[in-house]
Order: sequence, then structure tokens, then C-alpha cells
Amino acid sequence: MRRAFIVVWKDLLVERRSKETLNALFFFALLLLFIFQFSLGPDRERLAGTLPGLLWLAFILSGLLGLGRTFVVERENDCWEGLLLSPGDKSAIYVGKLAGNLLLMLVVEAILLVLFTFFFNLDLGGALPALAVVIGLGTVAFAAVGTLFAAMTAQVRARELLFPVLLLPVQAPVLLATVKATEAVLLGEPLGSVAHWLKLLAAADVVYVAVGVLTFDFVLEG
Amino acid sequence: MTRLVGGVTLAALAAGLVMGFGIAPREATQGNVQRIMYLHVPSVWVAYLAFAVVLVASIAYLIRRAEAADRLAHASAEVGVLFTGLTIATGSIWGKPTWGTWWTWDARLTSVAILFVMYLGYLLLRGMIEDRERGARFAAVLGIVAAFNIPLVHFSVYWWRTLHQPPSLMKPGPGTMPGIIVTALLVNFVAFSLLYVYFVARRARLLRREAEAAG
Amino acid sequence: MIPEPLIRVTGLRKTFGNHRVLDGLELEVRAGEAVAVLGANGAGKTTLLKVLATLVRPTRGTAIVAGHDCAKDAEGVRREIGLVAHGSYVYEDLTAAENLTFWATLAGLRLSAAARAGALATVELDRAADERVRTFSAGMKRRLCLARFVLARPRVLLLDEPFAGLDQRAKKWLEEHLASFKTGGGAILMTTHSFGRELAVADRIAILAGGAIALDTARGALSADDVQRLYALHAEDVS
Amino acid sequence: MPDNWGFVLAAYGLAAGVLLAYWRFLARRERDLRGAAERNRIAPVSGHPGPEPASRTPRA
Repeated sequence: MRRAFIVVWKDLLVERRSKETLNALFFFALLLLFIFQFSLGPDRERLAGTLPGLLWLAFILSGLLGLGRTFVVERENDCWEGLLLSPGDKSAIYVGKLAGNLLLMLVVEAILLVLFTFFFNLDLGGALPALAVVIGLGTVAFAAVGTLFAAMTAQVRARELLFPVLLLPVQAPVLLATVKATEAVLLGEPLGSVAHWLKLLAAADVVYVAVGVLTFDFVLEG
Repeated sequence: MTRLVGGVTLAALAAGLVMGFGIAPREATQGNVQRIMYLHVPSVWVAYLAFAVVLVASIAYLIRRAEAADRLAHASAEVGVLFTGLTIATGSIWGKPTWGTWWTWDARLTSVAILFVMYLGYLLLRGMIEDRERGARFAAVLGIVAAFNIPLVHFSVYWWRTLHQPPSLMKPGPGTMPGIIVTALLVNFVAFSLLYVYFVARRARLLRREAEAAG
Repeated sequence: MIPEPLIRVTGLRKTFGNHRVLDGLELEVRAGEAVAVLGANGAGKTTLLKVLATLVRPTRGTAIVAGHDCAKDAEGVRREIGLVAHGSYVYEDLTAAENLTFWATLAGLRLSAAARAGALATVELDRAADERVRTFSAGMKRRLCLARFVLARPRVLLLDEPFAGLDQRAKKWLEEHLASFKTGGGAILMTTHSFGRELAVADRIAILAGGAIALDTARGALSADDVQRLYALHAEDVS
Repeated sequence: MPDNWGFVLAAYGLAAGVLLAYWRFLARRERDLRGAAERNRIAPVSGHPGPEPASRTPRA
């Protein structure tokens, strides 16, 4: 576990020094809001019904940007082979990168949530804790597969194209579950009413993280 | 050897056609358009069979690095995508007269469409990586992730759709259908499975020859 | 019984697509010995190093490092080797000390501040410990990479043109450091395509041409231009 | 309920067309390969054949 932690420590340190990813994602989140406004029009009542979908669309788009860059620091510093050559179980590197990505995604999602309440007067009311559960479960699934596919496409020529093309279809069920669950939660329904969606998300988290940990060695081999 | 399988497949396909058009009765409510089911349902079953083979072959490749397992996964994925595409095409042709539109977000059509896109990504990944060994390894990982994803797709799509309308008539629950139709379905399923085996065998052999030619 | 060589390569072949880079390569390096692999660019020097470093799988033949097979027991090999390639594996936004902490911990070592300071001192980077590696020269980066191996103490060092881009002082320092590594019982395999002073540290010269070792002679009294003549002779008729 | 034979034929026709096209694709690739091997020139490692023509829009 110390090895996974040191990977997170390194990524956070590099991020704090270079501040590339977080600034870019914050700016991108802001841009998304403008684009949604311009493309869907200012009329709030009409948008109310689609807010859960819009929220998760914003999460997915900024996620694609953020997750796609998981191994950029390795590639730019030419450290990919260094990771491969350090002896010991490679899944610690996956867990470290996954934790870093999860943190990054949750920060961006928090920012987006604030922006949504501001721009779309999304009234969270008492629903915040329930919403946090849904967002948490959904983001773990998204980050788990995203980190694995980021490693896979990091070495490939057309990685910007291949990453979303591979990730989005796999995320379709998670997206269905999270939007449906968010919709119910925002309508004030108790978590119990979406228990089946939450069970699906939990199952997806377990499956994706397990597959990620087991197959990461083969992907890192590059 | 494959010539023999080819011959048997042709015979089985012919038998399937005879069952589908000759013996099976004209379906009461839908009329003859229902006969598309003898094409649509077996091809979706074979598609799932193909993706199950991709899963097993991918795991085998990662464990033993046997080139043959990789070629089997590749061939089976490609034939699987072929049958998935066929399922979607025949499903939408069926949809036109029965629901009046070429495409409806019906539970089964949607999940098959997601599989189609997912495994198309698999073929795209293989095409994009020049180094054969790395491509095989990444494809194996994707083959495993995609296969584990299938049940999630199924549940999410069913819950997503069935809250509004019951699963479509195309649900192949054999229980609710008269025996003769079920046998017609099974004959066609056997025929399609043989076709799958034939295609995979030839595609895998083609891959082996290409690998040998590349030396 | 002569000790088992630290590096033993038999019948090694490596093909990329349909281009055969290495074919039938034989090589042995014993403890306390340094071998310089000489070859034109593209002769496969780096590929050979990558196979030994378990970064690339051999198409045929075997490569045994410190008793571990590179293809079957890559993890075993990785515990025994130190690779200094062009990448030199440093994070530019981190300081020298942070880089060392990261790589040591990732390799599973418990790193005390004293051990880290000691390693940095050995490679004469103690003054630059807290400076970002982005500001380092090529020589300093390579020394930082070697500092990792001062801590991990591998038995085999694989060096890809280690003297390239170094100033005179850094070259002298590297020569001494490699010499002491050798007397400590380690084996060194380095690649180079130039014939200058750096061959001084090598006990044997192996000329790589046509995908295999065309000539493997003790460096002994060979002067630089002897080596050049030999190299030209062999490289032409084989490739 | 109208029989819509047109649609049934379209479906089977399309299926037959697609499967035949794939079979021909396999046969052609094998012929190209055998030809190349005979001329004992190492066939260039051709790219992946790409997804086959599982066309979605049925013929009107």
C-alpha cells in the first residue's frame, strides 16, 4: 500500500507544481456551462427535466479530458519504462493512479455541481448526501475503467481518438444508472427507491476495479 | 477440414430455411413478418456465444501467451460483430412494420447496439496497434472488460426500458411459444452456430497465414 | 567451478514486424566484468539492452540475467538490474530528493533521510538535492538515475551510451564510479557507437553487426584506432 | 394483419448479402495471401480488414 500511496503523492506533487490539469479542467467546466446555455437556451423550466442528464454529460466530458491525461506525466518525462522496471506488483501503480484520478474527478464534479446550482439554479435541497452516494459510486466505475484504458491508449498513436471510443460504450450502463438515480434523488425520492441502480453501480465498481487490478500488469508492459 | 464444416453448415442453413418458411406456421398476431425471428433471434444468441469465446480466449492468451488463443479471440470478435450487426439490421427491419419506425429504444435492440459499438471498438483497437504482440495483449484486456460489461448492459437497459413498456415480443422466452416455433428457432440456432464456427476457423487460419507471411 | 555468468545470452533473435533486428546473438558477462557493445546506429544495441532489461520480449533464444530468465521471470530480473537509458527516468517537476524518494519507495525500499542524503552525496548531487530536475544538465540527470542504483544495489548495470552528452568532469566521475561498481562484483553491459576514452572501463569489446556479435575480444592493449579498424572491418562484411 | 413479405425478404436478403460478402472477403484475402507467398515476396503486413459491411439500413 505504501507503493500505491507514493504514486498518488508523486502525482499530486507534480500537479501542485505544474497545476496543468486542474486549471484546465476548471476552465473546461466553466466552458461547458456556457455551451450548455447557448445550445439549449436560457429557458430554465424546459431544462429542469434534463438537468440530471446534463450534469452527468458534463461529468463525462470533463472526465474524458482528465482521465485521458492519467499517464501524460509518465510519457512526457519518459518514465513509463521506469514504472515497468520497478520490481513488485504493478497493480499498486494502478491503485495509485486510480486514487489520484478519483480525487481529480470528485474535485471537478464538485466544481460542476456548484456551477450548476448557480447557472441552472439546481436546488439540491436535502438531496446532497444521497446525490453524493450516487456520484461517488458512478465516479469510481468511471475512473476504474478510465485509468485502465488511459494506460492502454497512452502508447498508441491516435490515443485522443481511441480513448473515448473505447471508454464510452463500456460506460453506457453506468451512465444509465447514474442519470436515472440522480433524477430520482433530485426529485426528493429516498435512496431506497433507486436501490437497484445503486446495486448495479456497486457491482460495476467491484468488477471494474477487480479487472483493472488483475489486468494492469499486461497493459503496463507497453 | 473446413470444407467439410462448410458443407454441413450449408445443409443446416437450408434446413433452417425450410423450418422457418415451410414448417413453422404463420404467426397469428404478427403475420409472416414474424418469420424474421428465425433469423434475428439465432443471430443474437450466436453473437453472445462469440463474445463468450472472446472472453475465454482472451484469458487463455494472457495466461499462456499462445498465439492461437489470440487469433481465436480476434476471429471470434470479428464474427461476433458481424452477427451483432445482423441482429440490429434484422431487428430494425422487423420494427418497421410492427412499430412503424426503423429504430426504437427497445431493451433488446439497445443492449445489442451497445455490444456492437463496444466490440467495434475492440476491432478498432486491434487495427490501430502496429506491434502484434502488444495489440494482442491490449485486445485481450479489452475483451475481458467488455465481456464482464455485458451483464451490466443487460440489467441497466432492461430497467431503463421496462419501466415504460414490457420487453418486446422478440423476447425469445421459449416457454411462451408453441413447440414448432421453438424447434424452428433451435434448428436455425444450430445452423448459425455452425456458420460461426466455419467463419471463425477460416478467419483464424487467415490470421495465422498473415502472421507466418510476416515472419 | 567457474561462477555462473551474470548475463548469458544464447541464440537471441528479435524481429519487429518482418524486420529481423537481432539474430543468433551470443554473449556472456561475468561478475566484476564490463563489456562494451559497439555497433552502428540501428544495429540493435538498444534492442539488446531492452531485451535484457525485460522491456522487450525475445522472439527466440534465451537471455538469463543473474540466474533469472528475462522472458519467464521478468520480476526476478528487475530486482537485479539497474538500467540507465536515454530516458534516465526522472520527473522534471520534482526535486532530486523527491525523485529518489519516489523511485526508492516504488521499488519497495524503506528510505531514511540519511540513506537518501548518502546516495545523493555519492553521486555528488547533495548540493542540488532540493532543486527541480528540470534545471539539471544531462550529466546531473544521469547521476541522479545512478543514485537510485546506489540505494537498490543491483548486481547488473545496463547502460545505453552512458557517456553521451557528458562533460569531461562527468565522464571521469562516471568512469571511476563504474570501476568501483565492477570491483564490487557487479557486471556491466554498456552500448556505445564512439571509440573514445569511454572504452577504457570495458574489459571486453563486442562488435554487434548483422544482428549478432561479430567479434568479441578483450580490450587489453587495443587502442582506440585498433578498435575502429576492427569495427570497420567487421561491420562492412557482415551487414 | 398484412404479411409484409417485402420486409421478410428484405431481412433474409440482407442477411444473405452480408454473410456472402464476408465469405467472399475471406476467400479474397486467402487468395491474395497465397499469391503473395508464391511470388515469395513477404506480403506487406496489411492493416486490419476493418469491420465488415454489416450495413444497417435495409433496402427499401
